[in-house]
Amino acid sequence: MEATLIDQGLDLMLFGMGTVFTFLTLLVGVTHLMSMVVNKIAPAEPDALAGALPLNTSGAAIDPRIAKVIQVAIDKHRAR
Amino acid sequence: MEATLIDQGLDLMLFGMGTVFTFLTLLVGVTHLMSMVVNKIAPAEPDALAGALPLNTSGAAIDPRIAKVIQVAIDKHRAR
Amino acid sequence: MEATLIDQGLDLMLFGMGTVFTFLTLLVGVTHLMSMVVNKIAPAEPDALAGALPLNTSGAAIDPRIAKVIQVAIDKHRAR
Amino acid sequence: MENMYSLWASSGLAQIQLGQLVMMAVGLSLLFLAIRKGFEPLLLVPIGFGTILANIPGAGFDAAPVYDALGHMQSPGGLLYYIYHAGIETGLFPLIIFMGVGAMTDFGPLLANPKTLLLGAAAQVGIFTTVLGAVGLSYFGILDFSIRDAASIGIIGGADGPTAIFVTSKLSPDLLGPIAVAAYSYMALVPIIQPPIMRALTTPAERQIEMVQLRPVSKSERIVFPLTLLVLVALLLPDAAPLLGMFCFGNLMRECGVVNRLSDTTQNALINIVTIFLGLGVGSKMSAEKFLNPETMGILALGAVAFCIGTASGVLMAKLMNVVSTHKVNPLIGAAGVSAVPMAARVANKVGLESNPQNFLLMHAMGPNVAGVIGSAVAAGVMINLVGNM
Amino acid sequence: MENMYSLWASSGLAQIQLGQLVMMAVGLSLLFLAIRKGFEPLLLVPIGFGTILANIPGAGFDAAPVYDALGHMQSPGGLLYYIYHAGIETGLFPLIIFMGVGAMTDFGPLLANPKTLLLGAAAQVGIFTTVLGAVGLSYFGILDFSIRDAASIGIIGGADGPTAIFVTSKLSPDLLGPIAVAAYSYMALVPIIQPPIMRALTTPAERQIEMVQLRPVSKSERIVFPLTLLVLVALLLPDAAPLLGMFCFGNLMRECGVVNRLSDTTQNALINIVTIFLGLGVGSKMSAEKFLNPETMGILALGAVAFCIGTASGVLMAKLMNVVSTHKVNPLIGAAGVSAVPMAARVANKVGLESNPQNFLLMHAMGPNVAGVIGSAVAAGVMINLVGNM
Amino acid sequence: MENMYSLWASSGLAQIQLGQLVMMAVGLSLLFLAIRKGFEPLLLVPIGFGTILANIPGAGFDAAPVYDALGHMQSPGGLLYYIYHAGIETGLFPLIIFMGVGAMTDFGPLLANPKTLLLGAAAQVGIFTTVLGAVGLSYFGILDFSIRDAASIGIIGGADGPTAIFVTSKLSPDLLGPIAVAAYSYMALVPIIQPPIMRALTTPAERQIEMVQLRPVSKSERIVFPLTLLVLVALLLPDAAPLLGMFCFGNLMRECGVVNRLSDTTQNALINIVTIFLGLGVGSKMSAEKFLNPETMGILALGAVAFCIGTASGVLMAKLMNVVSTHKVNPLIGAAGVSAVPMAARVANKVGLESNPQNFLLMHAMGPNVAGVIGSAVAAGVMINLVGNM
Ligand code: NA
Ligand code: NA
Ligand code: NA
Repeated sequence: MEATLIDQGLDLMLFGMGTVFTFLTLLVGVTHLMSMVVNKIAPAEPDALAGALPLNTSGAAIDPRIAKVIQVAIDKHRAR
Repeated sequence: MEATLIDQGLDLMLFGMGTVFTFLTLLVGVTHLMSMVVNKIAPAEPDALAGALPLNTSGAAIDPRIAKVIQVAIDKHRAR
Repeated sequence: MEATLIDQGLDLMLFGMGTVFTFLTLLVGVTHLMSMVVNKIAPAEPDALAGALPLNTSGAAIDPRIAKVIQVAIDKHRAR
Repeated sequence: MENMYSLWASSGLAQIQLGQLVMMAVGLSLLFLAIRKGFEPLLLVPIGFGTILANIPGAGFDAAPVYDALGHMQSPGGLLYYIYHAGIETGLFPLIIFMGVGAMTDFGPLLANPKTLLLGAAAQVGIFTTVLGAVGLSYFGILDFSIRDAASIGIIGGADGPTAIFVTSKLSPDLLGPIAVAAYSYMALVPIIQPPIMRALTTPAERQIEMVQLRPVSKSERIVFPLTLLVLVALLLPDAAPLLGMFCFGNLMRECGVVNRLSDTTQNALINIVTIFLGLGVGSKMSAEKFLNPETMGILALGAVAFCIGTASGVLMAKLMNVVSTHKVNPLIGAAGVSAVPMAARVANKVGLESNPQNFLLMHAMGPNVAGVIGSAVAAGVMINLVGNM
Repeated sequence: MENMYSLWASSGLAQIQLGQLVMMAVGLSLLFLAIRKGFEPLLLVPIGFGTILANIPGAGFDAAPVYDALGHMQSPGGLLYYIYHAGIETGLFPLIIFMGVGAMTDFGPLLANPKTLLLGAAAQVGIFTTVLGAVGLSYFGILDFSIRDAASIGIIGGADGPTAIFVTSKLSPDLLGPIAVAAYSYMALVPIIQPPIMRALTTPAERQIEMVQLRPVSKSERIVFPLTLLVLVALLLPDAAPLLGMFCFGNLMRECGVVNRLSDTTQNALINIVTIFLGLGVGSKMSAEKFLNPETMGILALGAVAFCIGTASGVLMAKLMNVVSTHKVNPLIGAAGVSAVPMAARVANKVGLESNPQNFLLMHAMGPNVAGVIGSAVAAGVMINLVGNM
Repeated sequence: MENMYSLWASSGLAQIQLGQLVMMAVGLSLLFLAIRKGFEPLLLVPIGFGTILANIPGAGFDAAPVYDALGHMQSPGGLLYYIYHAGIETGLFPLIIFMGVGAMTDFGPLLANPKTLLLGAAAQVGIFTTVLGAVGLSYFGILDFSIRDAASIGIIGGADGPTAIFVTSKLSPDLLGPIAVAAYSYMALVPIIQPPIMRALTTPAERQIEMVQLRPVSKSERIVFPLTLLVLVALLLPDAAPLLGMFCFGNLMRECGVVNRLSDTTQNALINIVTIFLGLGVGSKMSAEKFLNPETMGILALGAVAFCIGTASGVLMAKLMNVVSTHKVNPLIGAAGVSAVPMAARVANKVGLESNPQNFLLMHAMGPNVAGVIGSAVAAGVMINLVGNM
C-alpha cells in the first residue's frame, strides 16, 4: 500500500510533467502558426508596441491620459 | 389533435393581438390622463426638452460635460 | 403564562440593558488602553484632524480634488 | 501505461463526437459575428463562448453535482449547470436584466407622444403570425412543434432578448439555445432586415414627413408613468407583471432622482454581471442534440419572418394612423415598434435622412421603440397565460 | 370564449381582494414618502415597490417553486420568493449591508473621545422599555405579541435598519414587513421626532456648551480599533458577532489602506446591489394579512415611543456625565446615540447651532452616533441569546 | 439568575478552547502580515478575518442551517457556511476569479515571444517534485498524506492562489485552509525567496544578457490567441478546461474590444466581490483541528520547497534554451515562470537591473509569468484527472 503511494507519486510526476511539457511545447508551435496565419489574413495595424503595454492591475477610475491632461491643467494654473 | 393545434394557434393570435392592442390603447388614454392630472397638480419645471435627452447606454465613467471641460483644457494646452 | 410574559420582558430589560452598559463601558476602557498602547508602539503621523474627516457617503466616481482641478480649468476658460 | 491510457481516454480528441465539433464551430461563428460584425456582442460573446465550453467533451461544464445518501457533495457540478439552474430556470436573470433595461430607458419621447404606443402594439403582429406559422409547419408534418414551442418561437419577433429567454425558459426550455441565438442575431440584423421593407411600404412623400417637435416632459410625469403602467398591468394582465414590474422598478429608480446610486449600479455593475452569466447560461443549452436538427432551421426561418411582418405591421399602422389623425406621423418610425432598442430607432432615423436630410426622426422613433418593449412584454404575458391553460 | 374567460379570470380585476388593493396603496404611500419627502429613499423605494409587486394578484412574485417527484422543476418560483429565502431568511443580506456600513464608517470621532460610547449605550434604553411596552399590551389583552415579537419590536428603537431586519428575520419573520417599515420610517423622521425632546430636556445654557476640539487620531489606532472591538465581542457576546464581525470587517478594509479596491466595491456596487434586493425582499412580507391588522398599529406606536425614549435617554445620560466629569459634553449629542447615522448627528448639530451659531457639534455627535450602531448590535445579540433560551 | 447564567454560558470566555484562541492569533498574524508587510493583502485580509470569525465560539459562522421535517428553515446557517458551500465547494469562486484574472492579463509579451511558454512549463517541476516529497513523508511515516493530499500540496508550487484553491477543494477540502494560506504567503514572499536562488544559478554575464525588443503584436493575434488556447485545451486536456476556459473567456472579453463594459465589471466589481467572499470562505476552513497539527507544518515546508524548485527549474530551463537557441534569453526571466503575476516578473526585472542598470527585463519576464499561469492550470488539470482515476 505504501509502496503504491510512492508509485502513485512517481506516476503523477512522470505523466504530469510529461503532459505539461507536451502541452506547452505544442502551444509554442500552435501560437507561432496562429500568429503567422492571422497576420497573413489580417495584416493589421499593430496597436503600439506590445512590450510597452503594462498590465492593468490598478482598477483606477480615471484614465492615465485624462490624469495627464488634468496635470497639464494644474501646471498651467500654477505657472500663471 | 392537429386540428386542435391550428385552433390553438388561431386562438393565441386572436386573443393575443386583441389583448396587446386593448392594453396599449388603454395605456394611451391612461397616459394622456396621467400627464394631464400630474401637470395640473404639479405644474413643473420641465427638465429641458424630452426629445433632446438621448438614451444613456454608454455606461461611461466620465460625464460628457466633464469630458468637454477636459477637452477645453487640452485645446488651450495645444494652443499655447 | 401571561405573568411569565411580563417577567420575561423585565428579564430582557434588566439583563439587556445591563449587558449593553457593561459591554460599552468596558469598550471605553479598552479603547483608551488600545489608543495608549498603539500610540506608544507606533507614535504615528496623525493623518490630519480626525474630527475634520467627513463620512464618505457620496460614492462619487470623481475625486473632489480632481473636481476642483477641473473647476479651475473651467474658471480659466471662462476668464479668457 | 494505465495513466497514459487514462490521459488519452479522457482527452477531448478521444471522446469528441462530430456534433460537439460542429457546435464548437457554431460557437466560434457566433464569436465571429459578435466581434467582427458587431452582432449584439454583449450577449453573443458570452453565448458563443458558452457554446464552446458546453461542448468540450469531458469538461463537465454542464454536469450536475453528485450527493451521497447523507446529502454531502461527492462531486461538484459544472459552472454552466449552476448558472443555468440558478439564474435562467428560475427566471431571475432575465428579470434582473429587465430591471437594468428599465433603468436605462428614457420614456420622455413616449410621454410626449403617447399614441406611438399603438405602433409598439402593431409591431407585435409579427409574434402572433409566427405562432401560426409554427403550428402550420407542425400541422403539415414538416416540423414538430407543440403549441408551447410555437409560442416561444413567436416571441423572437418581439425583438427583445430577455423577454424571449424568459418566455422560452418557462414554456419550452429545450429550445432556449436556438431561440436566444435567433432573437439576438435578428436584433443585430435590424439595419439589414428593416430598410427594404420600410422603403417598399412607403412613398417618398411619406418618408419626408416632418414631425412636430416633441413637447417637454416634466419630471413628475416621468416618475408617475412607471407607476401608472405598473398598476395597469397589475389590474389587467398579472402574467406580464414579472417582466413589466421589474422594468418599471428600474425606470422608477432612474427617474425618481433620490436613489441615483442604486440606479447607477443597476445600469452598470449589476446588469453587466448578469449579462455575462445569462449569456454563458444560454450557451449551456447549445448542445448538438438540441441545436443540430431541422427544428433549428425552422426556428431561424420563422424568426426572420416574424421580424419582417413585425416591421411591416408597424409601418402600416403608422400609415393607418395618418388616415385617421390630423397630426401626421412619419410611417418610418412605425418600424421602430419592434423594439430592438435603440437600433431600430436609429434605422428609422437613417432611412428618414436618406429622403430628407433635414428630417431627424431619432427621438420620434424612440417612442414606438420603447413602446415595442412594453408591447412584447404584454404579448409574453398573454402567451404564458393562454398556453398555460391550453 | 374559453380563452376570453381564462384571460378575464386571471386578470387582476377579477382576482383582487380589498386587502391587496389597500396594500398597493400602502406601497404607493411608501414611494411617496421616499420620493417626495425624502424618507430613507434607498430602502423605502425598493420596499414600497416590493409591496406593490407582492400584492399583485396572480403575478406569483411570492410563489414557491414546484418540483416533481424526481426533483425537476415544474414551475419556477417568483422573484421575491427567491430573494427572501436566499437573502433575508438566511440573514445574508443584512450582514453584507453591515459590512458595507462598516466600510463607510469613520471611527475617528469615537476614538478621539471614547466616553461617548456611553451615550450610544444609554440610547438603547428605548429598545428595552419598548419590549416592556409590547409585553404589557399583550398582558392587558390589547394586542397579541409573544416575547419574540416584543424583542423584534423593541429593536426598532435601535434606529438601525439592517439590525432590525436581522433580528426580526430570526425571531419573528411574520412581523418583518411592519417592523422594517417602522424602522426606516422613524429613522427618516429623526429630524422631526428628536428636536422637541432635545429642547425639552436641556436648558439653553447646556445647549450652548462648546466642546474641545477632537484630538487627531492615528492611522494605527483606526486599524487596531475594529480588531479590538471584534475580539471583545468574540470573548463576551458571540451572539452579537455576526453583525459586529461584518461591521468590523468592513471597517478594517476601509482603514487598513491595502485593500482599497475591495473597500470601494463594498461601499458601492456590493452594498447597492444588496440594498435593492433587501428592500424588495422586505416588500415580499408586506401582505395584507400580515400588515393590515391591529398589531401593525401597535408596532408603529411602540416604535415611535422607542425612538422618543432612546433620544431622551441619550440626552439625560449626557447630562449625567456632565455631573460626574470635568470635560463638559453638550447634552444635545446624546440624542445622536440612537444611531440613524448620520441623520441624528446632523440634527444634534442643527439644534446646537440654533442656540449658539458658532458651536459646530457635527463631529462631536458622530462619536455617539456610531456608538449607537455598536450599542444596538450589542442589544440585538443579547436579545437573540436571551429570547432563544426563554 | 438563569439569564445571567445563560449569558455567561454563551459567552466566548466560558466556551473558548485553547485551539480557538490560537487560531484567532493565527488570524491576527495573517492580518499583520497582510497589512504591515503587504503580503497579498487582497486575499490575506479576508482570509485572516475569516479565520477569526470562524473561531469565535458560539457565533455559529460555520453552522449549517436546520430544517424541520417539512423543509421549513428552523434556524439559518452562518455566513461562512453559505459562502463555503455556495462558492468554494462548487468551485464557482475560483473560476470567476480566473475569469477576472484573464480579463486583467496581457498576453502581448507572450505572443511576441512564444518560446517563453517553455519557461512556464519548466517552473511547474516544483509542483510535481513536491508531490513526491509529500508521498515520501507519508511513506516514511513522518506525516500522513494521501495521494490526493499530496497533489493538493504540490499545487502550492504553482504560485497561483485560485488554482490551488480549486484543486484542493476538489481533492482534499480538509486541507484547504493551510494550503490556501501557504499559497498566498509564498506568493507574497517571492521577492525574498527567489533572488538568492536566481543569483546562485546564474553567472554575472548571464544576468547581463540584454534581450531584443519585443515585436509589436496585432489586435487580431490577441483576439485569436485565447480561442486557440481554448480549442487546444478542449481537444487535449478537458480537465484543465474549467480553469483555462474561464481564463480565456475573461481574456477574450478584454481583447475583443466590443464588450468593454463587461470586461470592466469583470476586472472590478465582480472580481472584488468574489475575492472578499473567497477569502472569508477559505477562513471558514481554518479551524483548530484542521490547522493546528503536524501536517500543516509539513504543508508549509513542502510549499517552500516547491517554490524554490520551481524557481530553479525555470532559471535552468532558460539556460538550457540558451544552449540550443541563437536568440539568447536572460535566464533571470525563467524564475518568472512560477507565475505569481506580476510579482515574479518584477523580481526578475529588479535582479536584472542590479547587474546591468540599462537592462529592463520586466516586459520580457511577463511572457513566462503568464505562461506560468497556463502551466499550473494544465498541471492542475492533469492532477485532477490522474488522481481521480487512482
Ligand atoms: Na417588441
Ligand atoms: Na442604535
Ligand atoms: Na504557475
